[in-house]
Amino acid sequence: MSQQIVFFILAAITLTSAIAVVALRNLFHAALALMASFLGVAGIYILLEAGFLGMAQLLVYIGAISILIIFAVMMTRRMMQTRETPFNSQVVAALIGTLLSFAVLVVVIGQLYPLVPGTDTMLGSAPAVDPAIIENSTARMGLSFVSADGYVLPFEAASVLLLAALVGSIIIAWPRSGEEENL
Amino acid sequence: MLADWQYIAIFVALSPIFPLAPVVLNRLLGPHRPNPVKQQTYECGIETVGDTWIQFKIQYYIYALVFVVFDIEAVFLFPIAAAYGQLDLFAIAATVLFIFLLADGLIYAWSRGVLEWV
Amino acid sequence: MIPLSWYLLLSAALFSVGLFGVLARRNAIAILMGVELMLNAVNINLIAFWRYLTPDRSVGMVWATFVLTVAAAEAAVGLALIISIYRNRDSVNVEELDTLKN
Amino acid sequence: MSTIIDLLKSLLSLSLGDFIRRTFGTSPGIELLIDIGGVVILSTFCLLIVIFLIWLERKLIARMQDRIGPNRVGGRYGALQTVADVVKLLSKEIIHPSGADWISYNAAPILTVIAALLVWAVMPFAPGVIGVDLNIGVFYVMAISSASVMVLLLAGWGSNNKYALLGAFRAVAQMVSYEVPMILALLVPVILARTMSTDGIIAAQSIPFLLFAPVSALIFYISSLAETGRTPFDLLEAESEIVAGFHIEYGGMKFGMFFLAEFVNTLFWSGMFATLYLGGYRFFGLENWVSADGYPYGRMIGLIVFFIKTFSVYFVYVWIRGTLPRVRVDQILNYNWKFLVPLSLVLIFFVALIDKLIPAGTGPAARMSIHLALNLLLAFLTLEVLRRRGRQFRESLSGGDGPGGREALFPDDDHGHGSDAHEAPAHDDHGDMPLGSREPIAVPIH
Repeated sequence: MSQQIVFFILAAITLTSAIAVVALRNLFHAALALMASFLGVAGIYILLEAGFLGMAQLLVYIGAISILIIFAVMMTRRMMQTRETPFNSQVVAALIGTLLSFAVLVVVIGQLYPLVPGTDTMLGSAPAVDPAIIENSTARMGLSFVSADGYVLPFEAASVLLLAALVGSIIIAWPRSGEEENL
Repeated sequence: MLADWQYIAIFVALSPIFPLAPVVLNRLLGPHRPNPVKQQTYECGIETVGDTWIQFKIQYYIYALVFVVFDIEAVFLFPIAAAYGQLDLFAIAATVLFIFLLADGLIYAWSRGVLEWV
Repeated sequence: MIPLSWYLLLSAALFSVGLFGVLARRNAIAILMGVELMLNAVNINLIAFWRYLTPDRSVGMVWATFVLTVAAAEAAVGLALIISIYRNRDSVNVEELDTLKN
Repeated sequence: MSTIIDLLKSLLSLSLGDFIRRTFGTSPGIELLIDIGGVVILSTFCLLIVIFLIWLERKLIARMQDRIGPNRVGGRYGALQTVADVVKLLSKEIIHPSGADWISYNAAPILTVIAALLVWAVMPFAPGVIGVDLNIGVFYVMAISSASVMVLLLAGWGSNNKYALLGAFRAVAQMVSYEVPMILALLVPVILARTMSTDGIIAAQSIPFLLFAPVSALIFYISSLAETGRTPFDLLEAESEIVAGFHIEYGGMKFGMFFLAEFVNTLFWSGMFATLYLGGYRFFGLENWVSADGYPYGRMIGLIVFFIKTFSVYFVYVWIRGTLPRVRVDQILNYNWKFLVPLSLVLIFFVALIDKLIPAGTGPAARMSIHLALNLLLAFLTLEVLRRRGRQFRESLSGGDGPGGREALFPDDDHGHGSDAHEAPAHDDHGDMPLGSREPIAVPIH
């Protein structure tokens, strides 16, 4: 019962701030709302007993990506003073399309999984597992990153991706020599 | 596991009280007579010229960028470190390769000169 | 006592909000924020399925971490592009960035 | 009567929770109350000890600078000086700068204190005296302190002030940079203990990790200095450059909240250093002493030991502040990216490799010796590289031959012309030279 209350609070935080992200004209406020949304999602992870990923969400999304976004907002800030609508010309079509796709998703989920809580129906509540399994899930994940029958290839690919992202961003963002830095 | 986080949840719920109490107390105890001059932003006595949200160097973005990469690295390395007892030499080699690839990024940034503060 | 479908519904809603942001915003940074929301929705799904179906294996958490990585890389490169475009064209409004049309 | 004695004994043995469970039975409601009580006690402790910390720091700094420090309010030792300051802050007018962003401006001081308090949840004070022993404790600390960096941007942006925004940007760049070596240094205790739980790391320290990994400890300490924004890394404030940094527009208790968070954080990192590298509350097993009637009095010993260690580390913070001048912003960032980060990468590389190569049955002392030897070797090599680089740098400045070094070091120095300056009159346009003179005024270098 208390878990359900917590779930609804977190879902409300996540969705309200997500809507604020797409609706607010002031980009700085939108970035703040984005952070609140990330926080809500981190709470959802913790509710799903993935505490490590909840904290990783905090570390990466709020501690790093949000800072990148806010820096970018500051650097392109002249845009923020426009009084015009934050939406582009296809806003109505986007709204209809989004609502339609959401409706389809709801119907599909409703068909596949029970919507009411209950232990008797399958997936009506989180299956009980040995606490040790949850307790060791972080170390197990670490092990599977680097074991040969695990995910060592995606793991190394992730580091190559990060390297490429770093090098690429520096090449793109760094002003070429001679170019006047007019930021 | 979830019981552990119950404490954190209570902490998060209660902790705003502790900073809010003094701030609200200050609001109640302190005087409140605002006037336009008092509310001017501080700029060493002269009036603010131009708009405040001036723009900043690309440098800040680059530092944040390198930080993001190492932050992700932490997300990978901490679970591996927690599982250190069960790792074999192959796993260590994979981790070392991972760190080495990211160090490459740092070396690139260094040699490119983007880490120089100008 | 939370059924799996609630998490999936939350994720679907978050995904839709993000999708709307991507489709309807003018500012490129706002579009990127929408993409981040969609990636978060994906992660909720991954972790919910991990917890409900395979809690004794690490596959869900592992891929959630990879999504996190991709999100960070995407944000880094995307924002670098936006800053670069802004420097050259003085705008981050996607409706004005139509160089390829001409 | 026996209940009161039980209560007193429980208080003395820091096992109030057990007392409540004994007296009122166990139920989820009681557990919830115990948790709430724990949160309140922990937070109140953190807030109140700041009053003492500020007084202590002022006294210590004063002694280091050959002053007396607070000596009026509350007796000879000025013991109530901070209380008077708090009262002063409480009676200040709250001023809202014009054009400030209401939400960010007001949320920032609150959030910074929340973040500073939340990290204490995993601090082990004594055996069993810990908010909650998360199995990802160290990662939790990093996540919270990393997320708290955002607060600076909130404060800087919300204030509608150039100095505040500039200060916030600088502060974020600095804190974000120093988080990298800190994360990498923290990996070393985690590898050595094979767990991220703070209590588990203490349990693994039959020999303090300071002896296993002095280089990691040093990197962690330096990064924590920068994270809390203390001298020599107090660029966030830099009174002489950007007036006060991101909290320039804050007054009264809102400013007080930033101040408070800074001290709480400093104490926290001291405690974390004691926990991760000095063995925390461990004191030759005495901390686990349980009396015959079942009260774990050893916890009190553990608590005292923990605070002795923590305050020793804290004293070094104050000592550094009393000793070192502030460094420049480019020096801060270069020092981090070109020294600390590469060094910690190499360190983590070697520690991960060596600890695996040590056979499983090795005793802690032998293991410690191998790690210590590795660390000393690494420190020696680092110093050697630095020495070579320094010599190269000096030689490149002096152009290879002899005493021209000073001129190259100070190219704008009007008086420092060396021997080869006669052939190349590069400073013709200097104002203090006789017009048309081909011969620079030769003032010998002393």
